[in-house]
Amino acid sequence: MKTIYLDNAASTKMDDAAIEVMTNFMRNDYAVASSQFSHRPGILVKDALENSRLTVAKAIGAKEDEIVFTSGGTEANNLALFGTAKAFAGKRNHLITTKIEHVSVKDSAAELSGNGIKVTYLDVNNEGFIDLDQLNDAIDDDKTFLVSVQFANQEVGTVQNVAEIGKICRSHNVLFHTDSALSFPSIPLDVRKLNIDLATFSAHKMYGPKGAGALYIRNKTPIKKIMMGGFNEFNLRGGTENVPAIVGFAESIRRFDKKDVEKVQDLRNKLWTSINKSIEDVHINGPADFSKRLAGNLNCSFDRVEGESIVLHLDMNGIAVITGSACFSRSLEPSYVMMSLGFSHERAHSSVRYSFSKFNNEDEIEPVSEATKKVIERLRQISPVKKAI
Amino acid sequence: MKTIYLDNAASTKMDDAAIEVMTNFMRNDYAVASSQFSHRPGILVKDALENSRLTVAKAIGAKEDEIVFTSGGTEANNLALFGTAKAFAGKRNHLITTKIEHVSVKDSAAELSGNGIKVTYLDVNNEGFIDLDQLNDAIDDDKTFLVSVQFANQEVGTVQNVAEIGKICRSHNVLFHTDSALSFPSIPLDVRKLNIDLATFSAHKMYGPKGAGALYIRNKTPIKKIMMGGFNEFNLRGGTENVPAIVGFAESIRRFDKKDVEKVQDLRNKLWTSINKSIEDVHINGPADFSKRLAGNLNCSFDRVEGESIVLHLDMNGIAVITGSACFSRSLEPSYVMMSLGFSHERAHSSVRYSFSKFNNEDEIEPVSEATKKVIERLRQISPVKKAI
Amino acid sequence: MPIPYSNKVIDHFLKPHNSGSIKDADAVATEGSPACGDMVKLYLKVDKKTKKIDDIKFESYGCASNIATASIITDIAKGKTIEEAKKVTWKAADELLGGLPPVKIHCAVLAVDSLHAAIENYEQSHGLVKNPKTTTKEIVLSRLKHVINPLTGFNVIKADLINDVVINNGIVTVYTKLAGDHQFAANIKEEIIERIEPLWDVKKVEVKFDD
Amino acid sequence: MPIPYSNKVIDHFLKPHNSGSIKDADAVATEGSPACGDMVKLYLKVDKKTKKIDDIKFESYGCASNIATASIITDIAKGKTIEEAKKVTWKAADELLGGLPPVKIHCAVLAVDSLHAAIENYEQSHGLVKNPKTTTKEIVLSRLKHVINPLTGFNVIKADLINDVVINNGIVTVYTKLAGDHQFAANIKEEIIERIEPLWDVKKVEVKFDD
Repeated sequence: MKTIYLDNAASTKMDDAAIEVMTNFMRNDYAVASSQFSHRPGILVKDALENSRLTVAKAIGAKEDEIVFTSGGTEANNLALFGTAKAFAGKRNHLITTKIEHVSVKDSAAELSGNGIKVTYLDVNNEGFIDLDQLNDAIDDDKTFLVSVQFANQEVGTVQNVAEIGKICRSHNVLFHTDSALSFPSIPLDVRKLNIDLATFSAHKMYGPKGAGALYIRNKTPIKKIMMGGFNEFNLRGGTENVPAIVGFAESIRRFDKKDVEKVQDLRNKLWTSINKSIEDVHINGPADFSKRLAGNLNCSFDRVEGESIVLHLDMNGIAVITGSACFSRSLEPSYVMMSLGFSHERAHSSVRYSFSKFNNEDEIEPVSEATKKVIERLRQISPVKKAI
Repeated sequence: MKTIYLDNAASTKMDDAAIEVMTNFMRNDYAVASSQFSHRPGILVKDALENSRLTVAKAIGAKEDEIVFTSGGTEANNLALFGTAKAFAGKRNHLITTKIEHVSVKDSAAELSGNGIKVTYLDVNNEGFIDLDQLNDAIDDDKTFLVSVQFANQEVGTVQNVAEIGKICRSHNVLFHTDSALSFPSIPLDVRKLNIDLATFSAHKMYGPKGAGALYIRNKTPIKKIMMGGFNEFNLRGGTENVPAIVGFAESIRRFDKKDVEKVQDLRNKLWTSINKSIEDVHINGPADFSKRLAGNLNCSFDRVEGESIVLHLDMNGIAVITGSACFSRSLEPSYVMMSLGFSHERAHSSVRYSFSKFNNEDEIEPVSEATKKVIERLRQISPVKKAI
Repeated sequence: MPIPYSNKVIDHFLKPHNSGSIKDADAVATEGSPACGDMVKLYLKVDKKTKKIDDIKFESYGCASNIATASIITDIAKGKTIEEAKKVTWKAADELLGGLPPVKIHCAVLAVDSLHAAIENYEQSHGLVKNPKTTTKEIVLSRLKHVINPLTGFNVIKADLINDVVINNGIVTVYTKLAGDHQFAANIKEEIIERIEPLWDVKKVEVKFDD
Repeated sequence: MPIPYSNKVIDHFLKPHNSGSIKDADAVATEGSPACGDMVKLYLKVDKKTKKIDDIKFESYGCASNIATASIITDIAKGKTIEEAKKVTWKAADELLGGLPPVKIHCAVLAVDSLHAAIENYEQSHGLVKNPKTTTKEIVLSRLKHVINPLTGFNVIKADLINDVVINNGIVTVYTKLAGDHQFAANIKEEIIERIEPLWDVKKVEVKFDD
């Protein structure tokens, strides 16, 4: 049975070109990226590292020395939050973030909160948007050291108004970090125009490899390293650079094609149209205006049925999706994102996320829609819940 | 010109088998390792992750749930030091380590030192060995939370008496961490027999990929995570696991062959015999008794010549080695390891490290020895230093 | 085999036995709630003379573990007397299913609980309880711990949503702190009634909102 | 091209011009020390009448930048008068070499310094200094800042290794805090003499150890 993989928001299939570049690199360029006064093998790896850095920098309108490579988006988010908190220690102690950030921001904020940092968690409305006035009011010009708001949400696809958030932060002269792991490069990002001081990137969400991410750090941003071990990465991240993965990361950026975003958007729209037409009592989670959500994201709740059962049934049909149900998660808690949108536990438990990549195809839409329909029907038949809650 | 790569202590060439496993994995298993109640693609990746964990655990006599995968040796060392410091915060505040640790331990200790932790840096003798009595005396049964001593040194190859260090720590009931990134699996390690509580491993030092490492954490060891982002890795390391690299890491352990250690040892011995016979005024750095140093490590100083020039000349001959000279390093400081052994700056500046892997061959020995001889002769001719300092 | 469930579990999950409802059931019991992510409703038809379970059906809003367990325990219970059926344990179900993943045991327990609760309800409402206790405020509150507020996922006792319980001549009146136009008022009312009504000496249950 | 050096630098590094020593040199100067990782010794042979540099040679314990710069500045200086040679700058050398990596400039400066120092030594020891200053303790201490303790990498002034300097009738006596059997006593003594001896009014340099 061929798998229809619709969990691309978790991790995308890799570009063959990126795999090839990495494989060749692993085969031939096994030295550690070294100082320029080293041996040729080390210098060649260093050159590849710097070329990759240039690729990332150019793609977001940054300078080369503003890109710090990390082991992934999680480490980049950790560096953004802990690194600025360290730099402002004793001076500023207030962090602003939202209730629906990726766990790497959420858990970092919680850790800081347990260590004397005051954290404001901005509310979101029932489509996942923060209130810009609430943000503006929350900033304490003397105490706030960082505002961290994700570019787009991992579960419900909400794309925040980053341009306005950037302006507000700049007007208060407060650092602005955005986790753009999911949105970039599908949604282009110019760090200067958007007044971004720190931005997180993750290779494996954009057809690149796991093990590589980056944090954009605007020059002169007060930040201290969190990973110790040498002067690498402008003395902001110790440890041997994972250059094979970084080279694959850069390759995936080079291969990026805007047309793929349109394709992904189109597939998502078609699936929603089909599901919405054939299944009753289904609700979109996240922005109803699809222009305000991630191109590949569809998240909806099916009344009266439980998510894990839906996912397992679909999996038996070769369709890979996820749910916000507690039974599905490692924590056995329903999705905090769904709950933060003000929905009931049940709505969270009944939610399914379909997320697309350029490797999906139109002929996958009908099978997914039909399988979903059958599964929902079958589960509703045996459900004790007879009306929508 | 074919390169003779002798910088294997920095990073080894990868096993083809490990590259192949990784490439296939990247091609087919691109999902994120998920909870067991997820979709098949995610569960398959999770299974591969757990199989790899079992491989690492078995290789060191540990249990599966005692292995935490990290992005590499540096992160593992950071986790060991910061993680235990956090767990003992407010209770114990004394760390013991040595003067010749890898930068990731050295810099972590320095960072802790700047944050209220008292750090004792054990001296080493002129062969790089710590004094067990000094260690025993340094431990404060009430205040010491961790003893971190590397298994073997990265520059001069000194293999510490880990068994005795483990016994001493156990007798004081103090945690013992050893950075075995360079020694394992060449030097086998049984965490129970050696009384090790935490041990660091790095894939790319053992024919595996960059981007994967592990920290062995004995069950019930007080430790807190440092990388936030979900409950992964027994809630001790957040972030998407780099499973392709972890799978390559496990493969490199499976491919390990004791005979390769003998080969590497033999090559190193032959090169030293040849250099020592043909070049005057050369001194071994690290243990003179080769049974007490890493199999593949040769580090020697050539009187009256400067390291960067030696390395550059050898590089022109296609031979990749490194030196402890300041001119070579990123920090423009001579090797702190060499200095800690009590040698002069000059001896550090004149040092060259040749490090071997199983991919080196006997027919490389004479060319390296002869090239070294010629280079040293030429540089001595133009040296203003006429006698050994 | 990537899936953490045995073939037996998957069989019951894909084609559950005894699923559905019984219109003129002699007893019904619900355990869990959609808010908790798992809910089972169990229907019993019992032969009045033999006390044998003539028919049994379940409905599940739940995960595979929950559905499969409900499926297999209804198989086991069918045809047994209620006394025999009381002895059905989640361990027996777990064994017959070839073992459930440890973290999923609670979903199986929920299904077994619904069988036990339905039998108890049957006994209560059919005068089969030996030395029956008079329903007290304490007994009512204890039963209300199984009623969940879908919004928070907490039960109404923990969530402090009950103002008072008054028992008068077999009529139980539950005073809640919820407004009558609360999003889940109807749901919670229904669940409260279902919980309290089967008690042997309860004639009627009234739920009052705080308007 | 992975190597950070220009082809010109590599050419001079691999085949340095004017390397070696001059036995009966008219002036010698050493800059740096093996302890610093870079050391250049420069030898001059000067025509007494024309003041032209007849011969110039260098020895280097140093990196490629150091060797190449020494090589090219000796090329430039050869045949020039000492007045002309004084004007040789590291910038000129850097330009001729096609540009050195920024962090390597200090190694180039060291080589140029050795040329300037050798010329100054020549002038001092050949009575060419106009309005020469009488050598004072201050002047001696200032020159001793270029003498490095190989063990620590610090110069003897910074390392506080000098007890006193006494100048008497052209005889300079340097009292050090080092023991005579110190590992590097002989080295340090030699360097001190080389530094102080060229001064025009110094007849002899004595170095005393703290025994």
